Amino acid sequence: MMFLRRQLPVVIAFVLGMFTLVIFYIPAAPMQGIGDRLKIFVTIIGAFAMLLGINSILGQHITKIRKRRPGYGYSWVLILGFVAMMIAWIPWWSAPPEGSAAYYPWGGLENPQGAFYWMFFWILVPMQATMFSILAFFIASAAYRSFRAKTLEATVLLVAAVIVMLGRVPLGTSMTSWLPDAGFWSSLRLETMTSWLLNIPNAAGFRGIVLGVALGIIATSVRIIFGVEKTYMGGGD
Amino acid sequence: MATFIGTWIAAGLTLMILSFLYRDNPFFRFAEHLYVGVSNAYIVWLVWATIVLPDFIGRVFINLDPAKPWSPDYWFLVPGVLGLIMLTRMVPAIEWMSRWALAFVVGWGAGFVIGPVLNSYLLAQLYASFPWVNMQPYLGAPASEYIPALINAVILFVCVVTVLVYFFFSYEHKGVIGGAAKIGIWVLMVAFGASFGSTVMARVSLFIGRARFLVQDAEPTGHAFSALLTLGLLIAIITAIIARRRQPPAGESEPAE
Amino acid sequence: MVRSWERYLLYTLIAFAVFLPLIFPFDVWPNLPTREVLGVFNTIDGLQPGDTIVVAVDFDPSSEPELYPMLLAVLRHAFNKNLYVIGINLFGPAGTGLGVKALTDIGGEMGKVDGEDYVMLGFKPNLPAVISQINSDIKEMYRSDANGRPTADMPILQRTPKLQGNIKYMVDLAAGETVRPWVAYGSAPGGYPMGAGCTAVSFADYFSFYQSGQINGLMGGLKAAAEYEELVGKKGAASAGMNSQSIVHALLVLFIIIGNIIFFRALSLKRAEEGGRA
Amino acid sequence: MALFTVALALAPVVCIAQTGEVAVSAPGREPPPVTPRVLLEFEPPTEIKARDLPNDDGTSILITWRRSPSMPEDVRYTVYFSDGAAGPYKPLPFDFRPIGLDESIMADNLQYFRYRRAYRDYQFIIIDLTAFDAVAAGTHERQAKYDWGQLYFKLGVTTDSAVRLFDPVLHAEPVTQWFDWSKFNNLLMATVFMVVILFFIETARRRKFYIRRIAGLDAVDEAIGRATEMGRPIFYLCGLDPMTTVSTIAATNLLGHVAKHVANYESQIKVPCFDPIVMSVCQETVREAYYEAGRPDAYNSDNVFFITNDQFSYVAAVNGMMVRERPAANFFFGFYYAESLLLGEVGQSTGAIQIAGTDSNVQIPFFITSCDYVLIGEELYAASAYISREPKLLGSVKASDMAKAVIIVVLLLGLVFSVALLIAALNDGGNALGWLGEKMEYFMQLFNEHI
Repeated sequence: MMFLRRQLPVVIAFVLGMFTLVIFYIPAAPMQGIGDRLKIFVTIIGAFAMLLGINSILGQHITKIRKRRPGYGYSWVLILGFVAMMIAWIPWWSAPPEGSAAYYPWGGLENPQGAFYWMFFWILVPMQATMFSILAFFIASAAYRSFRAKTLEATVLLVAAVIVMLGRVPLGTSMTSWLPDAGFWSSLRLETMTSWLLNIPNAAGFRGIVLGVALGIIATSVRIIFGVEKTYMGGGD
Repeated sequence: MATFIGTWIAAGLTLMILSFLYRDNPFFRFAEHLYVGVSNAYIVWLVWATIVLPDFIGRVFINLDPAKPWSPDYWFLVPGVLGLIMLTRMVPAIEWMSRWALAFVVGWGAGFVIGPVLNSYLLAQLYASFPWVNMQPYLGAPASEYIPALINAVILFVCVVTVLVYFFFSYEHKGVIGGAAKIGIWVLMVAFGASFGSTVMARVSLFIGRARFLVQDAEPTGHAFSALLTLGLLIAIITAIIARRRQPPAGESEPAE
Repeated sequence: MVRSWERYLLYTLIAFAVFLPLIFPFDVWPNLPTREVLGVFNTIDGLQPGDTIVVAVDFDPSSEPELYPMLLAVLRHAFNKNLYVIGINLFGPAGTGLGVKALTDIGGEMGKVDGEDYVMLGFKPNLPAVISQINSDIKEMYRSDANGRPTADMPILQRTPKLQGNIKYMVDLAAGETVRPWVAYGSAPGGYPMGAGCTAVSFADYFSFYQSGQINGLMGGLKAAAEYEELVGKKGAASAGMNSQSIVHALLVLFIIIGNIIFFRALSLKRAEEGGRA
Repeated sequence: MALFTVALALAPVVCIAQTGEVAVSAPGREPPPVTPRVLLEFEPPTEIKARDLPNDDGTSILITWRRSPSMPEDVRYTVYFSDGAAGPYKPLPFDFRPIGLDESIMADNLQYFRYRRAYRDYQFIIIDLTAFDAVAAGTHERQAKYDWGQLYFKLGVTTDSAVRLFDPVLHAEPVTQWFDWSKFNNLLMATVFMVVILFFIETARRRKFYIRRIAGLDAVDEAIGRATEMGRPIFYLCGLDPMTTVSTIAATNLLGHVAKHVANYESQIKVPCFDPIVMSVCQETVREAYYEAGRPDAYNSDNVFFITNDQFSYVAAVNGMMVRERPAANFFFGFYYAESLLLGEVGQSTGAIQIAGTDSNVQIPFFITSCDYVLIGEELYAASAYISREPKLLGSVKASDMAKAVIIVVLLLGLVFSVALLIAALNDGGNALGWLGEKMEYFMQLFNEHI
């Protein structure tokens, strides 16, 4: 029993990890075939796991409604939204369009006349885009609040951000368009400075981070394969 | 008709979510909960239509494309069974079984990343930092191109090394290491600043897109009404500011830096 | 320390800076075309009437503001040059609708016929497989187009049964990571040149492909869309947006400067006070 | 005109070409009486050879040759094939793009060739033999499968209308490889690093390594204490990536320790999750932390919950909760996308102490501007080692440091070599430093993606 609970997962992770690691170096077709197949296996398992999540969120809100916790009315909104979209997925009132891919028996996004499509485009998409667009305001307040030249580092951050912000819009570049576009003075044009900043220090900074992150990724993977790291199973050792 | 209703619902939901900029309010909470509900249903569909149906059911149970010969591939029952094992999480008594499926996924992921990460994160990045490699296109170029390129290649090199030194954890940042780490943190700050600046553009254009939807695309009543709506919203915001200025918020802590 | 009214003032000003130029458009600042955008423009401009290009609509509504104007400008340019256009979406199911809309709108405007001068192929999952398949046979992969019509005897696909050898250029308008697979499985084995458009966020990332010449043009964000509109000579949503964009950026810089002035004044006052005490 | 050329060259037609050295590639057209002068005057390439393509799955062959010194415009290399050694030689039955006279240089394609400076003068063409099978399967007339052993090739040069083929006849048997030698440097590094990591983890079990203090981590305790005083919850986010990624594993590692502190302080922790698997792992981690702290009664499984797998509805929900519940502290560890700023700014506006840690490069700036402390990139991984002092984590950090030291040494060597090569190149261009220079270049090539 203890074996099934504790050791077997470690064995599975070791076998799978070692195998996928090794076939990276083997170009032969049979090995690559198994590798490709494993990739699909993993996505399928992940798809099943999605049910866990749906179970959690619905359960949580149903409990909220049952116990009449404050704001349980909104939980109704959530559940009704979910149910409505699920019902819209099955458009028994309209046949799938002629010649549409045969393997979608019900109406999802492939059916532009369906209710699912309508809900997607007029409810989900606007809200998604709006949540995204709120970023414009938050990025502004973040910049205003924290771009203070308190320390040398903060000043460097601030100056780089201001140059790039101006260098990417016509208003900014027209501020320095009186400088010649060749020779030494051209390097003071905002667009030239922007491009230099993005290409040299920006690239180098991120390269440094990436090198470290790569080492961290490999270290963690090695720990998982050799069963040293078991956090993913929940709990410590 | 569907478009007409849709436009107005979309415009309404847009304003409801934007109202969050002022503060949390019932409109936003309504939109938020609707959004979560609808998006969960969308995810269910997406997973079904792009993974479960074509990759699982279509390989084991049903021929989805009758025009082609097909025979079931029973190997794909393995992920199906593991997926069901994953669902034992819902049953506390046999919850531990789900670890097998987890170990499968995580073990696969661990083995899969090592090779590609070494290749494209480590080796390729390392190689591209050697000045000789970066100078290849400029060999034989006139001095006016050669010298700036050389300076850039050297700066790039120094930046990469100093950032690496910053990420040294075994030594205290003192002396030479401390100095290099100091330069490293400046380089990082330049990188973050530049990245911040270029992202501002992306984010602002998203709001421009939404604004365009409200001002120009909200057919069929067209510009006039939506412009009115927009102005109304702006007036509401200003009023709110003035109102908040007059009476200091009671019991609410001011956002501190 | 930022008080909430400052935050609201900033928000209101940004809202005005975005809305007003959209309601009252004007045209003051020239948007100079950059080398990267010219790469795409010149390639399409150099094609002969009757050539076919592929435009991949690899984005969904969440990045529509940046990439849709780009798509419109590229299509307008292509139809102006009497090129045939094959649209395709391999990013997500939601992008197909955008492609259909853009092709129908611009195609209709220019008097082009769906199925003859252009076609929009729908979404299919598993990008590498789809790309390498349509490189050698489109109709095998796509039995029907995005509108559900059979592709078997569609004139444009009769003329262009596959991408390899038949198309002269391919532009990938990508919100995600689709440029890499298009380079690896599409343009490199198929032997056709390729350009890319992307959001301003991933712009810096794709520079590596541009520098290595794997893509011969790169359009990043709204600015590039506006440049392309200007190059095509028909200003649209992106050019209108660039005014807002310019003002917001300038506003932000102004706010940062003001914030710093306030900060340093407060600092010097405090120092003076402390100095006085001592 | 140039486009017409391409069209002709790419025309997917099989036609019986005229036997002999000159063949026509346009279908149904009489061969031109005179081969264009450019082709006749073209100085043939030398050392034309065919062999199996190394490091592949046994489906392709490789043709290499030394570049011809003549470089007329509009002339490109092409390949003709035949079903038997005797000929006749025909254009390839599938699309094949003729390559230019300065394309496809061996020295630029290190995934196939070991680096040699001389390879700057050699070109190559890869022929994928499975394409023959695809053609055979696709056309009804020629049902016979091409026998790979009977395929013979000739290299030629072509203009838009004519072709000139060169001897010798080329033939090679493709061989399936069981090891990709171009990834040898990768394998070597992976193995060495693996051993080093396991060694340091073993060592760390016996003695603790020193790790420098990481700014921001002291603030974690402070934040938890503050939450207890204020009687408000703590929000802990594990990022948006699935359980397979390092950042999420590091985040759950840290969660265990934060949760233990929270249990000791009798405060409350809320973990809204984006991924169902991460959720179940977090549930177990938090529960175990409460057990270890001796307060299993205080654990409430409803506090670790799933929201949705959609990015912005997740943010909308978390932001809503932040504004309503006004947490005293927010911890954002793990991998984030565009939502980082939304989370950070809203949390900031509610007055919470915020500590973030992410290895998502693009999002770090936004956390820097909106959070009180940020763990940049690798600091996130090191942080869990610093807090927990667990041998497995300490050992990994130490091993990574070793690797970084090696990388810096390699980079510095590369700098020295680069300077030497660059100075030498000022005088004699391509052949800098001769034999020694080639060794130096080879050293740098060792760290290319492919060797």
